[in-house]
Amino acid sequence: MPDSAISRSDLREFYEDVAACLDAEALADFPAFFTEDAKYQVISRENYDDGLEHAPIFCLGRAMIEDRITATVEAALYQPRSLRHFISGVRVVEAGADEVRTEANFLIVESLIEQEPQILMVGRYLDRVVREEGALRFRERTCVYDNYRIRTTLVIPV
Amino acid sequence: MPDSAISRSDLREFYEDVAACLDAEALADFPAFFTEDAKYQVISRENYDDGLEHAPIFCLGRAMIEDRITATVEAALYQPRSLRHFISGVRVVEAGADEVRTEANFLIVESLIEQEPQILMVGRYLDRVVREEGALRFRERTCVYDNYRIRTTLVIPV
Amino acid sequence: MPDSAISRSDLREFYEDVAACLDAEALADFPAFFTEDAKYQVISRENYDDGLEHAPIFCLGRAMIEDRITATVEAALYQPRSLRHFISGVRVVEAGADEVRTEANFLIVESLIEQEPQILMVGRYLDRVVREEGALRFRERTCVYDNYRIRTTLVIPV
Amino acid sequence: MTSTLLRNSTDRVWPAEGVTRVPAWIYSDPEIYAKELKVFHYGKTWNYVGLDCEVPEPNSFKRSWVGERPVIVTRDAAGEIHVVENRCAHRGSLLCWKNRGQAKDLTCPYHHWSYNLKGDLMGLPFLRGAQGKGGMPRDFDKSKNGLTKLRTAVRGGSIWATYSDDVPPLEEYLGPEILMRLDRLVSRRPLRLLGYSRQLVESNWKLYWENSRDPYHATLMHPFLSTFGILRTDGDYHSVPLQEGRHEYTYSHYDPELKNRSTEASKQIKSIRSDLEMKDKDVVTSVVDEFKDGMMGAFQVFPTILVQQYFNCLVVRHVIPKGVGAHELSWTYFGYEGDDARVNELRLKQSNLVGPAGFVSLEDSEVLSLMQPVVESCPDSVQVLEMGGHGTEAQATMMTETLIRAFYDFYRREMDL
Amino acid sequence: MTSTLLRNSTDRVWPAEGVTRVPAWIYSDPEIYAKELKVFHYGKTWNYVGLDCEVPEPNSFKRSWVGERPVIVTRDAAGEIHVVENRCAHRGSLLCWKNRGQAKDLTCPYHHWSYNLKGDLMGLPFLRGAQGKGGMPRDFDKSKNGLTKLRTAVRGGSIWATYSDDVPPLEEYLGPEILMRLDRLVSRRPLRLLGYSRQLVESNWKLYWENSRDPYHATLMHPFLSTFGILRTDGDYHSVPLQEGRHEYTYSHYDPELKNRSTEASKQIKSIRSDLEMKDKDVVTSVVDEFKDGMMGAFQVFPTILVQQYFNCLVVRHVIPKGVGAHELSWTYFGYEGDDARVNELRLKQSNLVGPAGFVSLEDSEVLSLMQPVVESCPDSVQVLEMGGHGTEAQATMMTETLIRAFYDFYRREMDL
Amino acid sequence: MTSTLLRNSTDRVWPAEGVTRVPAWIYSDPEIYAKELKVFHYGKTWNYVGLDCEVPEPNSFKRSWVGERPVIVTRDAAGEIHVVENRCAHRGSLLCWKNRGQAKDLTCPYHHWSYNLKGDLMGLPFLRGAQGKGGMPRDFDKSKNGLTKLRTAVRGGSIWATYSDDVPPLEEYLGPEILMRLDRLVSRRPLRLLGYSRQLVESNWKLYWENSRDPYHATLMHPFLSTFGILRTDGDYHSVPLQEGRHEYTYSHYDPELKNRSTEASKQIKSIRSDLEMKDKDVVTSVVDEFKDGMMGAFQVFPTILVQQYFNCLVVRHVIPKGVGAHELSWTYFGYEGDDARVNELRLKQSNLVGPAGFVSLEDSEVLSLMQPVVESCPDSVQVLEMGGHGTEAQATMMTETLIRAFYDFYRREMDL
Ligand code: FES
Ligand code: FES
Ligand code: FES
Ligand SMILES: [Fe+3]
Ligand SMILES: [Fe+3]
Ligand SMILES: [Fe+3]
Repeated sequence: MPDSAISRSDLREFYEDVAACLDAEALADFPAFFTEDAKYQVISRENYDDGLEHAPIFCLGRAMIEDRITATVEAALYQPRSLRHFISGVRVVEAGADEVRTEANFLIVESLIEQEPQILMVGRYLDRVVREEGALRFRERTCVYDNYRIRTTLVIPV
Repeated sequence: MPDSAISRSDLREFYEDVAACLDAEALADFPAFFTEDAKYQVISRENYDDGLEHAPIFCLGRAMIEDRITATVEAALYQPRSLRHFISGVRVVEAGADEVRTEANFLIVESLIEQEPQILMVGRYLDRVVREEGALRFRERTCVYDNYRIRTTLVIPV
Repeated sequence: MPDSAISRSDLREFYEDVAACLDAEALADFPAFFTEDAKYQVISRENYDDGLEHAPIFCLGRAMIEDRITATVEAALYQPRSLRHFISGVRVVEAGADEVRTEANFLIVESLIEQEPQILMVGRYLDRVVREEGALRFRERTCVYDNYRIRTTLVIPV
Repeated sequence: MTSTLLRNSTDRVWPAEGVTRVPAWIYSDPEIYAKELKVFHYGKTWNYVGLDCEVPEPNSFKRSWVGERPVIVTRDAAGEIHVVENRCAHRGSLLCWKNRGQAKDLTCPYHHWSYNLKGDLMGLPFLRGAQGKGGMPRDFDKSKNGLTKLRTAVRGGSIWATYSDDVPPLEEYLGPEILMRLDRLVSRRPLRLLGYSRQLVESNWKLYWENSRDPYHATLMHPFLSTFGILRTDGDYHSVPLQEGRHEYTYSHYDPELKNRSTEASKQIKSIRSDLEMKDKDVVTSVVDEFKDGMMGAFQVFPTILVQQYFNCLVVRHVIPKGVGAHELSWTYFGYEGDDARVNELRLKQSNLVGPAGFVSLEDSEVLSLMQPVVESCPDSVQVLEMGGHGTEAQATMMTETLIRAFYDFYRREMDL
Repeated sequence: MTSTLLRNSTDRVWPAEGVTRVPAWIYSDPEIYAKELKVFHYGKTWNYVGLDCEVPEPNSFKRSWVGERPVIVTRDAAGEIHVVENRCAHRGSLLCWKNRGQAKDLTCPYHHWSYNLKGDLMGLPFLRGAQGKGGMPRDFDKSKNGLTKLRTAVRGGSIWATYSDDVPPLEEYLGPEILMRLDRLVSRRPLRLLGYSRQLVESNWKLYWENSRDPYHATLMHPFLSTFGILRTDGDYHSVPLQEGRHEYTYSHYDPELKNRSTEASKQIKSIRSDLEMKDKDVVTSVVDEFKDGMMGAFQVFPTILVQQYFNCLVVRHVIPKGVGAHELSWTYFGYEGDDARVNELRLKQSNLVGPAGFVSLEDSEVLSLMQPVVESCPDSVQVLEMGGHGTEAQATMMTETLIRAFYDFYRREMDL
Repeated sequence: MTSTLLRNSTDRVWPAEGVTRVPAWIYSDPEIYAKELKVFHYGKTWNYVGLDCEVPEPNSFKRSWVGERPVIVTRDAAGEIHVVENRCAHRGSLLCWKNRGQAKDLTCPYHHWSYNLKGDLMGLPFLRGAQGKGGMPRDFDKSKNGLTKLRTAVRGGSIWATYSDDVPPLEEYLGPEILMRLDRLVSRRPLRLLGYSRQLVESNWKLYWENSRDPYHATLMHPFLSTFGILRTDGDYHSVPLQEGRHEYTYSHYDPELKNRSTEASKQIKSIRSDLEMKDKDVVTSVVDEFKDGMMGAFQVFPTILVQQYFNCLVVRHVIPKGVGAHELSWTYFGYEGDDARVNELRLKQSNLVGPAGFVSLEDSEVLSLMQPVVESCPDSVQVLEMGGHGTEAQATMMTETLIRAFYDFYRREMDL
């Protein structure tokens, strides 16, 4: 295939690298995974299935993603936590001319002081990925979480 | 390798596609992943290790798989749920002339209304996979779940 | 790449094979995944981040790994359990001349008699992998678990 | 949950209407639950604990439960069956950690006290100490330090236990109607174990107990039954309470033509769809009428089991309370020694009908687990039981709640409510 | 948790200082919690249950809660709003399993009893039995077996319910100040639903109730507010208790210059950083002053909601108790019919401010969930409420706890503590 | 669990046999548990809270627990140690969110009240308000609004705290025998922290407390001990209760020849296997006898710790109750400043012996977590404690339960049972 093409294993590695960035709380590196006009949102399945637009995390453009990182790192207070992403089923649902529509399952396990580890979030990534300056980037990343409620707080992006 | 051969990454993608079908509750597409004479069962480790044949889901032949889908879709009542499969460790344990014996771990996380997400099932796939009409299919899929009990109900196949 | 080189997918399969060995409780086969001078430890993130050396499982050299297996198999008493590893994000963080430094996330789900399945451990592998006698082996495997406490007991290596 | 904590015994007044009403607090009040265990499971009842095919050879054992208490069912070297608490007489450690297996004796993991399969203490390490130090006092009497033994009874392939010396013998406790139905399934031929399905249902155990006495819901909530002609509300059906409501049985005759008949009653069931077919008919038809009586039925033995037969699928549902708000359903599927391959296959295939994933049972745990939070949040609400009238007599219909009324008639007497 | 079990009513003595002190046992004692539900949520209060845009067309429904009890909000064919318990009148099954949807009637999954959207029992299978067998008794009165109906009131786009016949009409219960603020947001134009965020906070519901009456913490614990100039302790601010503490409101006027001004007060806030900027100003500035009054504010209607506005982000926080040690925060975001694309985008973008991941709200659930184990382990410890003096009067500052004192003044009277 | 709820104080009668019997309800009754915390952990006892090497420099802190209450251990700028509740004096927020660290003061996340490391309130935002509005009343006395300070004592490297003014000084509370053993490990040289292992054991804390006073189980349940010659029932061993059962110690002299000797007693232990060898002997032999006394031993200081030494592995087990049915085992491993690399390596290697994955300790949590459901389901069952007779005196053997009898002798007096 042409080296511009995006293989399933390229995508898996891309997804894993993004997750590793978040697990390491290297938040400053997160916006670089997105195109400048990217949409990034974390939305409940309840809203998504019902066509409701509200999302607890809603970013139009990389600038808003950068703003959220700034707010989280510089102007937020939260207890120490460890998050681990587990990603399964990365696959291409539609390969377009300049972008591929991809999906995967995510599971985020959270560990807090004095608590047993627990599932923070579980759901699907519904994404549009492009190759830009030789690297893969999200033109859109929609994280649809299945869990009915968010336990306590959502601080780190999904 | 001959293009008839089945690589580990072919298998991983096959497993992920099957899981995606179930997570999407696209149950009508499920039987097509099996050969006509396929055996499909979901059995507790307690029974499996003890050589007991009973399995909560027990299908001999694709017809019985189709029957279960019909019963589930047309004649069953259950609360709305979201299931996500997480699959790890897909591997070939024995490559035969016309089929490969494969294994993998599965984790199914269930999200229900008003509940925190929880582990519905965890265990191993013990499968026999063949290439038929250019596609991979299960000649046998035995889902051995570790969990001592099934919480509430098992509706969607594993 | 030279066939001595270690690819990301080689590593993923290696990680999955090691996990499969543990899930099958084929403990006798475990030491062979390590070099003779290997260090193997399971340490809490609390200690690791704080530069504290104590680790609940601490093995210097393959001999100590073999000793732990002997002790576990021949001289330990514990209730029957099923463990399943889920591994995500296997990746190379540094490729050296004779070894690669690699990382991955692990999730271990435990099933016990009369209990619902639960998360036993979640965390990161921080490893140094070499190719020896044609096979991949750990020169060092440090399992850093995030969970604040170990629930009940840690019997099987991580 | 907490809303019941404020209650005191004076709040616990049964509605004036009597057995046609059930107050929701009986499903969530921890004191009521504790009293039920004391009066029922640990009181004057016979508790089902297993089948003899689960301990097939001499020197074998299996774990079971009586109420919340763990017990061990053993078959000793002489082939005799015993039931003892799974609790060491020394310091109370759980004695047996395996579900099932072979063993000549039971040795405790904590200090290695060992018991024979009858539950007698046979030995303990350092009974007399060593080098003249330690050990048990001279007057320590091994015969007084055995496991707690339950009174045990065996009927055909079924095993029963009780803490009570006063409860009448098993046969009398079961009575002729239950005996006849029990014998039909477990006493004529040696049993063969097919396996287990274990299910955790997060509802009070009585919600399941009612549900399995409730023919009214069967064809409505389990559309599969009518859709595929297994059972229909207008079919021949009998609902029979026994011993003032303690036990009960129901039965019908399988009618292969049922599916194609349309009647006044069938029209009332929205959920019937006549256009659907199973491709593999083995699951939904009587292929081998092994009992030569065309009967399909179920019966309840208070307070532990519902025994049910669909065609060749034979299964015991063991209801094990796990706190006021949950119970385990332990399904034991069995056949007979010498079953031919075809009958065995039918049993396995037809097991798709009942169990945690059963075509005609999965709705039960869905409904009941969603019902528990409702009864907990509304402890003063009442259930209405008037289908089939206000009485507790046997009725020849599915359109009745007589079996549930009869149960609460019995329940109120025993619980003094 | 267990440490509260030993307590009996005589231990429950409020500290002598009165409303300037709060004893920690009110946050962990299950009997206090049960009494709160009885006196407040199931007593003489109006409970918020939803917005009319959640049931937009005739024949639609949504689920909600009053205290711990599940209810259904319906809009019938005639467009009228009703609130009924989500509990079948027959045997108590959860009636409606979906969050929201369209339906002409409500049919119970268990035995298919069906109700109209007013909650009246319309029919039930086999009412008269079949073939002369079964069915309900002749004297069974459908009109007496409907769903439990709650007294309902609608104000603008907001829907309210109560179990009490004695509580005054909604308008009177809310009072003029709340009515004015409520109408400003929900009564002038038809509402449009933007969506939900649901959050589980593992703390007693009152810790959240105080928190949202606590301007003192706002700029200190939420550094974002001052850092990006949305709100500052030295800004214009009003804290107003209503009806002897039952309800309250707070408000300030947005001041675009605030960020750049340094004052005596701002110097006291360590967490202010003036060097930070948002790249997308839409989130932190008033772009469209849709109410033409430059006001930003919030108000509480006891015992269920806090309504808050940040710029164009309009949201109702519904506090739903889930046991003594937890509550759900159900956030409903809304706009108006005919919002243009720009305003809609602003609402969605500004939703980043408040919610489970909100820049100015995420700290609340962090602090409160860590606080609950502390109050449980120290039931006899006391909170000190002296900021802004000892009184319960309205004050024109954020540096006060007057709203919390006013609440406990009210709470003690109602709870008789 | 619920089965204990029915109990009232009159049911709580200790068996007539006295200390040779223990009733199971003490392990599951929430009121007994609440009373234990009140009488023991919050009463007249000294609670271990940590080691000074955990707060090595001035201006450092670590979190700990006294009973269920969170506390902070601090070392102030002057190097002095303090213990205060981890609960803000203002509204009760958890003050310190980190396990360990450096800090000049403690600032609460909620409203930024700040305290020095002694626990004195140093400042709070807007104490005097701003622009003449808000702030605390003039009469607000900072000196009366500090953190709750616990009475603190330091012995060698160990740190202790109590809520009691009446409990005698630490040295007196510990007594000469414990002091001698404690000093041997923590007072001769400055300590160095090796790290923690934290373990959650789902059993009542007393099951662990007994277990660590129970030499009888050691060689039986931990086959590793005898198999690799570390400890054997026929070895030299001393079991010594102190202060009418409050504390205790045990010790033995390590005997390198033990492994190869066969005796009357060793023959009684089924689990001994003489054919096994460790390839790395460092873990199972005394390489460096750093105390020059060949002693290996353990001692218990009621109600919080067991201190144990295996060769060069030095560890404090801190037992932290977490509700009636669970406890945390917090293991703190330490060495000494200036340990050479070899000794440090030995400590790390030998840590494989004890901890959540310890060769000679992992069985304890397995057995106890399986035991808790048993004692909960059988609250009226009794434990039998007759090994080594009926007395509570010191004995020179492992084959005795004298230490446990002595403990319950003490327990009954303190708990008035
Ligand atoms: S508890 Fe069973 S032998 Fe001691
Ligand atoms: S419970 Fe609703 S119809 Fe029976
Ligand atoms: S609670 Fe700590 S400062 Fe207010
Ligand atoms: Fe049913
Ligand atoms: Fe806040
Ligand atoms: Fe031990």
